[in-house]
Amino acid sequence: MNFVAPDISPVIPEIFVLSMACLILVADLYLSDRFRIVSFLLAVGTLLGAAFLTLSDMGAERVYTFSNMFVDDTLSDVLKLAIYALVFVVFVYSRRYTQDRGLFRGEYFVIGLFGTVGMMVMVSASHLLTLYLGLELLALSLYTMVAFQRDSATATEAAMKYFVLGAMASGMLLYGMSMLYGVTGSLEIAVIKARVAELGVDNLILVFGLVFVVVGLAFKLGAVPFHMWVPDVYHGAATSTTLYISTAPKLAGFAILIRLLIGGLEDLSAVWQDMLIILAVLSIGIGNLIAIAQTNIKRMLAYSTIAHMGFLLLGILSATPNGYSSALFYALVYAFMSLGGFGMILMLSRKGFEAENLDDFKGLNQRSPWHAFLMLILMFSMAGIPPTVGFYAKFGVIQSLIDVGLVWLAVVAVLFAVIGAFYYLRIIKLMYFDDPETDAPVQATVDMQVLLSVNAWALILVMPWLGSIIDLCRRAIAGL
Amino acid sequence: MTFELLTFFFFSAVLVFASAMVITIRNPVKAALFLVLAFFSAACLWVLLEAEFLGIVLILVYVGAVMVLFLFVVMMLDVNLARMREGFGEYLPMGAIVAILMVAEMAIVLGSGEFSLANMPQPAGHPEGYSNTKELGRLIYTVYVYPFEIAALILLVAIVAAIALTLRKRPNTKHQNTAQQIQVKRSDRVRLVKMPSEKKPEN
Amino acid sequence: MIPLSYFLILGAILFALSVMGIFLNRKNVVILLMSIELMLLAVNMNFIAFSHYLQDISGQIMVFFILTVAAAESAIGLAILITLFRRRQTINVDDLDTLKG
Amino acid sequence: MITNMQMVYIATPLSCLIPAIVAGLFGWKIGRAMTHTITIAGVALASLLSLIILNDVYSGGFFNGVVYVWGSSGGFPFEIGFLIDKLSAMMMVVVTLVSLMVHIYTIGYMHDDPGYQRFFSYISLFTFAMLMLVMSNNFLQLFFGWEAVGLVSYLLIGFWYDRETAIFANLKAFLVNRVGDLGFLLGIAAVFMYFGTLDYSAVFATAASKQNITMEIIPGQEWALLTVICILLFIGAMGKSAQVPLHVWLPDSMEGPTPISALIHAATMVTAGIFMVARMSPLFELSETALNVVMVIGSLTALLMALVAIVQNDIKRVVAYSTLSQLGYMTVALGASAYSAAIFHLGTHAFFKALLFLAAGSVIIAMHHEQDMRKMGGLKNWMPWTYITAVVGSLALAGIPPFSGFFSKDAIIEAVHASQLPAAGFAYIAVTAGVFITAFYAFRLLFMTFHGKPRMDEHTLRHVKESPMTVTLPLMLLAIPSLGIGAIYMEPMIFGDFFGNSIFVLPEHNVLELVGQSFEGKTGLSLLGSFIYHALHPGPLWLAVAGIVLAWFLYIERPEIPALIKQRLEWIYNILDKKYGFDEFNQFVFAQGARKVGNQLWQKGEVKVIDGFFVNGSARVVSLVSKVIRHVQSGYVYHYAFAMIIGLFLLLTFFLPVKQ
Repeated sequence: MNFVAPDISPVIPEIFVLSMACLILVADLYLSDRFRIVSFLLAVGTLLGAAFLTLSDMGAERVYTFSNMFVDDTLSDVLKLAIYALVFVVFVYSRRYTQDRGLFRGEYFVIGLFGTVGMMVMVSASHLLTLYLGLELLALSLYTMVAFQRDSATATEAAMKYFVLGAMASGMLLYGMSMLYGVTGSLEIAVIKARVAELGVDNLILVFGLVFVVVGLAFKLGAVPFHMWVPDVYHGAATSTTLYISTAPKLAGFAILIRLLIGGLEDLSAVWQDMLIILAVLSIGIGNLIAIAQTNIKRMLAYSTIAHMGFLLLGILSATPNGYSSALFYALVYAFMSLGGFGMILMLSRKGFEAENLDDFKGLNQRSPWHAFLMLILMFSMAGIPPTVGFYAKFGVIQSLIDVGLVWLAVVAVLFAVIGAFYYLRIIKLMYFDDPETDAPVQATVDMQVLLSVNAWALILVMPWLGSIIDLCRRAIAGL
Repeated sequence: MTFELLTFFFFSAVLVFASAMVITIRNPVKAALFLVLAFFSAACLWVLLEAEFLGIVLILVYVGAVMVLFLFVVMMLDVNLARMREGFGEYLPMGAIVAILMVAEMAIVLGSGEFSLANMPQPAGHPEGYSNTKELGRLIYTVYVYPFEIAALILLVAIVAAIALTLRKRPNTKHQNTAQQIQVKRSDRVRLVKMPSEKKPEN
Repeated sequence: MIPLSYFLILGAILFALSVMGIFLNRKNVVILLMSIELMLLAVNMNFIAFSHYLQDISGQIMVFFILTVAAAESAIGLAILITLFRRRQTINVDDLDTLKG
Repeated sequence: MITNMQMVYIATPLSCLIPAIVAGLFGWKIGRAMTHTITIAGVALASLLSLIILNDVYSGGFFNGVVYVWGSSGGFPFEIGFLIDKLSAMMMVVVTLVSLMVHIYTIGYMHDDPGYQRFFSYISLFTFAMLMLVMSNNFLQLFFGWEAVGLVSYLLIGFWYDRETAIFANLKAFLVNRVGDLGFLLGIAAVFMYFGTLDYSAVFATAASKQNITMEIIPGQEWALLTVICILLFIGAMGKSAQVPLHVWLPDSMEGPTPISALIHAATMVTAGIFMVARMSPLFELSETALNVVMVIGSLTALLMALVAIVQNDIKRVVAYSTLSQLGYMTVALGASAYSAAIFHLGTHAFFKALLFLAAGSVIIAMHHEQDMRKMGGLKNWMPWTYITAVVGSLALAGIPPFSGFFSKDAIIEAVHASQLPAAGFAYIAVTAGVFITAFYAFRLLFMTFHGKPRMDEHTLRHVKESPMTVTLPLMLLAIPSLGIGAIYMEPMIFGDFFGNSIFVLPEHNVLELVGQSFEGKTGLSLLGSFIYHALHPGPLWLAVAGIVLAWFLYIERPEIPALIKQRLEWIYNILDKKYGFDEFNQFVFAQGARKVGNQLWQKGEVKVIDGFFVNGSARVVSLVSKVIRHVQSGYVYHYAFAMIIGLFLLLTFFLPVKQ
């Protein structure tokens, strides 16, 4: 068997990010604290460069390389671009916060970029092995980032919990993968798909493996009952880390869900549809219900994330291309809403003060009407109130459910969304109708102010381009 | 009962016993040692499955490195053993029931005939001159070069993470800084003090 | 002649044991980490058995990588454990309950 | 191709939106004068364009189509479409004209308020949203406008957010409307489910074919699809148009600035529900059950709320309850299939009620923000313009010819009389009695405020003076339509074919035609003449006059009697004063009950503000559930692991045997 050197051109963005991360790792050793900003700028620049590389190579057709282990298609391009954008904003948002808390270290950006590489690998995985390795690369980076705040008791506790449960979930996912391998005799997703089509829904072992795979994926997304790490980790970690965890990795999780369930096991959709119904209903229900009782806003947003992930699953479980594209759209919208939401918490935090309780939002309108309004947009969008883009995301998902006749599910989803609106609106009430507990001015760096404003306003002003974004999602799904 | 089957049963019995001990024994050091035993018997089973290289790697890497790391940490943390297993018995019945149900369910599925000898016979051995190690090596450096690179990256993350998380500068440790000692100047250490010469006390 | 299902059932037993280890163990985080190792061992057992019976070496390659990842994972797990211990002076699972609700 | 008229259609809402945005974002920079100039110019332009559109529609213009497509999802287009027909054109004129008056009035009324620019921005934004609601050609956009007007209304009720009561009123309005909106949304969802489209024309075209479809909501109970849809949509209308029992928010909303009460809570937003039902006439016509429900709810509102108005002493609240009652009249008309009468009353009411509100506002300014009528009196000497216009408004409200209210209200009463629906008998009694009560409270207000001896304190008395021109001018301008439009437009709008195809009435429900025929046959006079002639016979008009006389007797001639009556009939007075105890009922049943259960778990504190009304009752149950189930998240990692294991185990057990 002769070996032909693989075509590395589709992998250039990954190589670039990785090399830059290593460069920062080394360069950072020689920087004193005063010049730490250089690491930051390099990290931010890396993401811009990667975006440029991905954009310049954005072709319509699908390219496989590395013996079919790596795939470059529209979905991967779209998700990668979104991931760069999210991580970029995450770095910018967390700059002042991390500086104030002694977390502004080279390793922080290096690990962040390694995690980004992990996400890129996941997004482009077309082989169980690369999928698993990408997942682990991301997961290990995340565990580290959570534990990064070494002097915080909650952060280390959160890291430990996240680690144990995460490793357990990986184990379950791997167990499922081993079953898929045993039945189909291959680790390559395309081959698995072909074999599954032959074997059909009746194969007991396939369904058996599928359960484990679904459980592993559900953990990564944070769907009930595999969600319990989410609130603790979101709450315990430094807000900058929470911001990272709650945004880009969800897109990567969505990507592997698509790659595995749709790319590989679409012929089993009759089975996983029912599983996802259970998970989605539980997630939307429990997420929204428990969120109401929260007083810590990071925890509240964690439960809201769980509910959002339920909605995402609703889109997928309709098992139609429309459903997948609405789920993709939902995932993108969610990531940017979450970015803004946690960004707002970062903005209100000061040195020695964490704005993580709901009460810290009291009277924000009097302290800074502009920021209160940004938060209002974000909350409206999360609650799914028109004319924000969050409404369209929910609408699209529900639409796809009705298309396949799952009307009762749509009704349940709407009902819980209404319940969920309560806790988002409570924040608005706190901001507009209560008196502030402090008169400390809201201060943030200019870059953050601008990005956050753009971030929030985009949820409304993106309307005219909504059609083309939804079209892009469609094309991404069609190009699978 | 063939010799192969006998070996299988022996090692799997050891493996299951050792694993059960890992999760039930009170002393974490002993738990680690039982884990070593479990890995060892697993390695033997792997050799039985003609995965010689991995069997050896399991012993070398796992027993040789990872478990040593575990033991090291257990010793270093100096954990209070007395409290280690309180309340274990309370949850055991519940745990055991779920575990048994789960094993039963999994066994029913896995033993349902799909993987019986009739369906998947044991393959004939490899031809003379076949080397498991060589085959793996060939593939890992060619077809699987992309995962190989990612694995390297994962190890790098582990290194960076372990250092970033555990390295600390203790402010009160007393260690020597040779460079500083060599660079020292006379003026840093010696101070000349002018004093009036002592006078004889007058009585 | 050993049927493939024997190996798989062995894997299932190991898997269940490790899961129970995580559930039953309430005092020592180190045991949790060991249980995770056991779980990966169960998975590896499956892969190698399949690889043998399918006469397809990719299963063994998978195991090779899983071992690598597991080593990295335990390194990070232990690093987190150490930071936790330094902060709290305990690695008792029961004490890790400040985050809840 | 965009035609000239299409440009006009697009320009009308935009001419409100753009100034609203400019005023909202840059108001602090461009100053007060500039802010009101641009917003008023925008609304004036919009009114002009609306008049052009009305003119165009009257000469046969019609438009139904998409003007802008945002995108589409799953073949379902997200688009902005306009449906311009006689109904929407008429609504546009009413909305923009009243809004224009309110804009001008605001210059004077809000003169000293720090939130001046913000206020102008809000009311322009409101006008925009209302126009979008009226002009939409599909349910989605209707819902948009519906929510948007609601949003602005909450913003405005809570405009003085430093007042505790304003916040309370705001939350109340918000939560009560959620109940209505839920019904509305479900109605829209049902439409979409069964019709597969949200486009009006497509839905209406196929409505008749769905007449026999039934659905099972509770197993075993078959309900006609259209009835379910109509009732759900009507629940939405009940919330927005404040029908019993979802009316509780409207009186409280008077906490907002008076121009808002005039614009939103009297003239336009609250009539959105009426408009919606009229718009949906092709659906409602097909469900007699729904029409009966509508009629019963409407007549209850009309009668009960009028009674409450009698005992109110706050000048704005009297007007507010009269609004509720008049909305009830419109709803009754809808139930009787007299859609055009409802819309006609909507139009006349918009003008005279805005007039009354603004007059009340004028009085309030003069009285230094005192709203209690018991501390007023004799103001007609100081405030002649306000007085005269208030008289016009009151006469219109009481339904005395030739003021506009007479024509519209009498048409409704006649329509109900002619209706064959089972509920019509009750409704007829209610609306007829309502006429008497309406006249009574309208003139009670007038007499207590403007006649009799001044009852205010010395200081206030010395400073009483007529309001500035910016306040009185809108009053005078509004007085003109209150006086005139009834007689001019009655014949074409109610009995003629003014609304053409935009309103659909089944022949067997066409009560207005019946009424019209009965008049034409009777005398040799014209229809209008015979309508007035008919009114001179014993009937509602005399009841109204009797009401006025009674008010005069009780409040001018023998002012000591009301106190006596109050003493003698204390229990009735109490019932009315407590507004039938709706608030107390809500408070007691939903809030107190839940409080007793949850007291242990419930910490006092922030929730206090939003306690106390019934929507919150369900919220409390949810919160309680939430408080309990959050304990599942115990914090122990082994519990988390156990949850995962159980999850895995159950999934395995569920899915394996089934597929075997």
